[in-house]
Amino acid sequence: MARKTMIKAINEALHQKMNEDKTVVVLGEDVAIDGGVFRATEGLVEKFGEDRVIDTPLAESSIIGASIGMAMNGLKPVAEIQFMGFVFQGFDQIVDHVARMRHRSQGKYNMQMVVRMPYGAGVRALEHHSESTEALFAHTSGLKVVIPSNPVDAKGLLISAIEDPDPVIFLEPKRLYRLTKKELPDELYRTPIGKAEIIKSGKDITVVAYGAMVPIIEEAAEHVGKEGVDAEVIDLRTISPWDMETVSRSVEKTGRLVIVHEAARSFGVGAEIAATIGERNLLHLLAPISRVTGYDIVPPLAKLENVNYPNSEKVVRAIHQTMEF
Amino acid sequence: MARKTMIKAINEALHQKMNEDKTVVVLGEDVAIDGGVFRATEGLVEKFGEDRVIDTPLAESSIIGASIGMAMNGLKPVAEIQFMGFVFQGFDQIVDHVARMRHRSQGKYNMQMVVRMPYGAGVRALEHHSESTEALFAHTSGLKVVIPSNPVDAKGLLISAIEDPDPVIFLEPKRLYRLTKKELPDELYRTPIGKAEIIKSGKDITVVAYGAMVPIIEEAAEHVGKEGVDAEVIDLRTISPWDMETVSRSVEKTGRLVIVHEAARSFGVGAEIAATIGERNLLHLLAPISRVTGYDIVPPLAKLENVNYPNSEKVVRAIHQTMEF
Amino acid sequence: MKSKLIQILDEKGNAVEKAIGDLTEKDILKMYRLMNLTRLWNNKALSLQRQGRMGTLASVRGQEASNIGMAMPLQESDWLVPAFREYGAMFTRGVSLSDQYMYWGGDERGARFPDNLNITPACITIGAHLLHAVGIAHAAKIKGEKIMVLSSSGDGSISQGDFHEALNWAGVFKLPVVFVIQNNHWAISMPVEKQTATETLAEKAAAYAIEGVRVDGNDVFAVYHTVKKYADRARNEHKSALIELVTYRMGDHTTADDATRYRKPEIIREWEKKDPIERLKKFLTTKHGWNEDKEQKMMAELTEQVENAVKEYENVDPPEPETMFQYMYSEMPWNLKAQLEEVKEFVKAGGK
Amino acid sequence: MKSKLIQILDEKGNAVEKAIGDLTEKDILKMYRLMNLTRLWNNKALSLQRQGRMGTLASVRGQEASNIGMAMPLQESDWLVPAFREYGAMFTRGVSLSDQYMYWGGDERGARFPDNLNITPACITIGAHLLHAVGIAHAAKIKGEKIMVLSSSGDGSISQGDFHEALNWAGVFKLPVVFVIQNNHWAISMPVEKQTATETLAEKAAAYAIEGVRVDGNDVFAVYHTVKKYADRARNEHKSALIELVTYRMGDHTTADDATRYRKPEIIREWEKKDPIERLKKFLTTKHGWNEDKEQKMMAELTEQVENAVKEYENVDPPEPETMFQYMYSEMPWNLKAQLEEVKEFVKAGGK
Ligand SMILES: Cc1ncc(C[n+]2csc(CCOP(=O)(O)OP(=O)(O)O)c2C)c(N)n1
Ligand SMILES: Cc1ncc(C[n+]2csc(CCOP(=O)(O)OP(=O)(O)O)c2C)c(N)n1
Ligand SMILES: [Mg+2]
Ligand SMILES: [Mg+2]
Repeated sequence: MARKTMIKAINEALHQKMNEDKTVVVLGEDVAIDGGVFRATEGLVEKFGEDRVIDTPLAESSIIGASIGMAMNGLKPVAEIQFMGFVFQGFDQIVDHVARMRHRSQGKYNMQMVVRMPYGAGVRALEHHSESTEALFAHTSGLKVVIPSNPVDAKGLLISAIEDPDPVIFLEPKRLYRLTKKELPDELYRTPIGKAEIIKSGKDITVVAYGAMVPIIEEAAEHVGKEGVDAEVIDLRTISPWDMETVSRSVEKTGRLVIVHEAARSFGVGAEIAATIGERNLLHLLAPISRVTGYDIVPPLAKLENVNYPNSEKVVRAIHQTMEF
Repeated sequence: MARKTMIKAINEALHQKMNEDKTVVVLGEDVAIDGGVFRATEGLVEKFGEDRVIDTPLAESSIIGASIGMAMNGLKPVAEIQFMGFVFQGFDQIVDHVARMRHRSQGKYNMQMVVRMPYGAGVRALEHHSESTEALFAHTSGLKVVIPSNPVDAKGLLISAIEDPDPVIFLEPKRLYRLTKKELPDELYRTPIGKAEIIKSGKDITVVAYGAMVPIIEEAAEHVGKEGVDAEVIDLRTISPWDMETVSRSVEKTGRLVIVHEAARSFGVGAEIAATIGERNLLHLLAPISRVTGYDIVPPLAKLENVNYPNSEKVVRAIHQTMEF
Repeated sequence: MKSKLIQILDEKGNAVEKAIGDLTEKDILKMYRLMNLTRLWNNKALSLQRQGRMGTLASVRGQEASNIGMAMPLQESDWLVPAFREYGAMFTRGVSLSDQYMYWGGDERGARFPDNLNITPACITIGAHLLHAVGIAHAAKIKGEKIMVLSSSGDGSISQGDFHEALNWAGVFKLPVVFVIQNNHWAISMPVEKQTATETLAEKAAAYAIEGVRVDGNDVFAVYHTVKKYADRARNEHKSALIELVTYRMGDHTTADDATRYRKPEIIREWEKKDPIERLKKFLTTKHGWNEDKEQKMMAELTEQVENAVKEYENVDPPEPETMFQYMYSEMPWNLKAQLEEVKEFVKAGGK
Repeated sequence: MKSKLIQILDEKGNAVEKAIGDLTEKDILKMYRLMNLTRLWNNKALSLQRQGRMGTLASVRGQEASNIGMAMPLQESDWLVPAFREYGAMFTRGVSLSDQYMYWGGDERGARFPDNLNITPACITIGAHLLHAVGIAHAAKIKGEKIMVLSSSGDGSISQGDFHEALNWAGVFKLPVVFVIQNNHWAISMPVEKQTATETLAEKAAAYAIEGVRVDGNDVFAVYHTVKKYADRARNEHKSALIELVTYRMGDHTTADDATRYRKPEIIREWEKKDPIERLKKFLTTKHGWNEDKEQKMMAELTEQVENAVKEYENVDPPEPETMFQYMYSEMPWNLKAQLEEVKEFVKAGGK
């Protein structure tokens, strides 16, 4: 046990799973000799060789497409897409094939594979390096979509994802890769997919987020806590299938809900949560469900990045408005 | 003026716009000599020649990508994707370039182009021929997404789409292509993008749909009308930007809302409508907002197609449940 | 740069004896049976379709030699990765006639192939499956399996980015995959000349530093031997190849298409002279004592097989709504469970 | 199949006189200035980046001859369709130094090029813009414009499906587009040998029935003349071509990269000997009386230009939040208007 960053936790999960299971392979652009542009795959090629840690041509459709074939032929590929902004070159392979092969073959071919990619803004990078399009995957039936918010979950969820017989889109909040360290258990452990975590229980208002937004809602909850508002803070961890039960039970108690994501608001993940909770919990609601999100725009370059990005101040404002409704 | 089908209306819109504006070109697989697999582009190549009506190689990324270049260099391309299920090969070009070129060039390059594609089930076809993934386009900032439900709108909306300086994803409900005929004005006319149509006003409940689901909600409204339930029936016509005002005003009046689409439910278009109306109209709501949709599955082949497909009976049931809440 | 066309059995049924190689009479008769079976299955499906008893069908007529010739050289542990116009190849490897009727009849259950058959389900999105073939071969290489993978796609597929990426990947990693292109001259209404500016499709192999060859796709001997040669090489030496089978789509693109809109019917008469079954029949007649008696007997047997398959297809219970849900995930998540309940309740309440 | 390398100016600064052709002393001096300007701009950007005054930067050092040589032959009505490591080419065509600082500094306003410049914005998604180039050329053909389009991309781009589709489309429709590949040997940590199995990139042209050539990309004369030849041909005869410029990425991939992780620093010393600027300087010294005085005077001028651009960049007011919204559509839809209001209110209420 030692304090480690999220990127280290991800790296450790890959090391441990590859060590334990010879059918796990890692592939992607710059994942081998370079160890990944964020170092998620550092040290793997030295340990497991070029056969199992594969530097690929610059071609996302191939990375996903070849992973499909590998999964059909008994391997468990963990593919890396360098940045979420580049996944669309391989989108057909994901939505038309990864998500469907099990159904298409009527159960004959599992798609036991993971597609990892860093998502989100906050690193002041070039265009296509700040995307947050998780809603597109969440809407695609046949996929699971997992987004950790801290090193401990990142390791446990990635291990679960690799072991999951179904395909998992594993979105890593690059902003958090090195932001904080957490005590990380040394052993190989699992964090369940599909289960949210109640980070802090509270009775006045429910605040839900995932990935990079979790530290932000924690901060906001702390802030309003000082004002006497007792917020329940939930980290979804999986957005498809999302843990509706946990959110719904929380809203039954609090009667108020704020959802936070950095992705564009319209037709985003927050909409589904709001719609479902509205359906199930209408009579519990003491105020409209509020969404704090990125705007319906292209994620801006560095100079305006922060203006688009939800922060704890914006969340606090939404909490105030919801409490005062 | 004569009674014409939707496919004829689309064909007429293309003929008239190409005739009026020499910069309009049509391109896609089988659009020229074959006149399109649904005959949407019939007669165009004979009239406007192979330069302006272009049979392309079998490559969706090219069709969209080349259209982008054409738009940059002063043409107004109307690209056809043969079926919505095949658009993902060109998805990067759409979300990363069509939707962004205007912003990326800070207003220098408009993307005045239309991407037409038939969507939806109901024709008992092969895999990938029944898709309804409009939510993915709606979530993509920078695009407009238009879906007509009848021949008259189809013609007017397509003409507006071609004239719109911004890129329009034009989704055609293939199930309705030949299902009914409507009196079609002969002249070139426009139907505004972004405006819903109240097909039938009513005071008890609002029922919203678009495209192929519109006849179904009309049927359902008629059915419940006989039972004394006065439904307001709204055809969205554009789903991005959708006409929030019209829906919201309607719900202010009726206090009840049922949304119908054939796409998968989770993270679908219905979620955004429900979320936004819940936000704006919470205190008007007399019952939870209900969604009647396709399930979160791969659109089934012919034998089970109808089980997945919303029909008026399912809508009637949802209306009953909402009225009885 | 025009690659020459490999041919063994000409249009008149004459064969270059030596080139027939290790094919025994039994093998040849097997080919002949399978080609006829495929055509009978196909004709029956077309007529069922016209009667509304079958879904949209992509006819394989004219491509029987390509289909059977590419599948026969494969060993059991090899893989076949087809597009959708390969049911002749599927039958050759053991897919049942009735399953294919089910599939084309709109019943997903027909797409479940027996566990022991290394055949991937039909891939409708053009070109995408070439990458799956590559991945299967890549896994085989990693695992040290001595197998090869054969992908089949149409002339239209060569325009897709995935075609390029697949061949590039196979070239880079030296994978045991053979890419077969059934160049049937058409991609719906697009003649192959409009698909690309090169004279042949085989010559595209050069861009990936793999071998490319062009074969008379209506000559089952040439298809068989060429595929066998490159399949063996792939299996033994991990070398990839591109094989262009020059054949012809004798029917409409599918039953939803009307080819008279874009091609002259005369051309069909030209290609009828090159019919793959006719030529093999002539060869068998001249060289192996085939005669009308044997022909009729065989045809009666095959017809019965096909009729039995139709019966099976038409007598199977319709699929339960569950089947729409159950294969989406290994275990249904809550939303699917809830939706399946919705369906069941709806049906229970008399809903349709 | 190895295409031979076209060279005019060798590493020692000796040129095949005849091959210099119509390039005047003035032209050559212009090239030399632009190459130096590009390097100075680049070095300054790198140092700003280290000081936190600039965003992630993709250094162009080593590729100045490729950049300037490909842009000079273009006529005003021609188009340049770059990836992101082409600011030397952009400067050559008239993009301002300060705009490029703004762009790489994270200010979108720097991506607005003057209306009269036919240059598309930087394309970060590898390979995608090759199709835009094709579309621009296709439009030109339809409209009967006598222009050509030059796309530039890296060696990594050849693996993408879009590369294939773009060249195939250009071949089929006979479009006036020249595809330039800056083969700088690296795609981040991937050496070009791992990107494809062919020996050269130029030879891939064969798969599209267009011409492919390979040029010393550090030889500005060879780059200029080859691009000019094919640009003229494209403009006049609507013929497409693939030009591989063999050069070297002397720096890290970007300032976020550390190339010592995957390549030996020694190789840099090898390539320093082939430096494009050094060789042109030697040539100018020997043949055109260039000397240290002139050099210093020029460098002082160029440095001042660069310093002024930095000042401009650093003194510009930060972009208003409006700019995030205003270019998404020609007219803001209600949701954007509402969200912009949200931002304004938030800022007004003291929010950060
Ligand atoms: C990606 C994609 N785009 C479009 C289609 C529609 N479509 C179905 S078959 C076909 C033509 C295929 O031609 P070819 O590859 O030559 O195969 P063939 O039909 O001749 O067997 C087209 C365009 C598709 N299935 N997939
Ligand atoms: C589609 C896509 N995938 C991945 C990336 C990430 N990426 C940025 S640059 C680069 C390497 C590009 O190499 P090359 O094409 O040779 O251009 P160079 O950087 O050498 O100029 C990669 C992988 C990207 N920009 N686009
Ligand atoms: Mg074909
Ligand atoms: Mg490079």
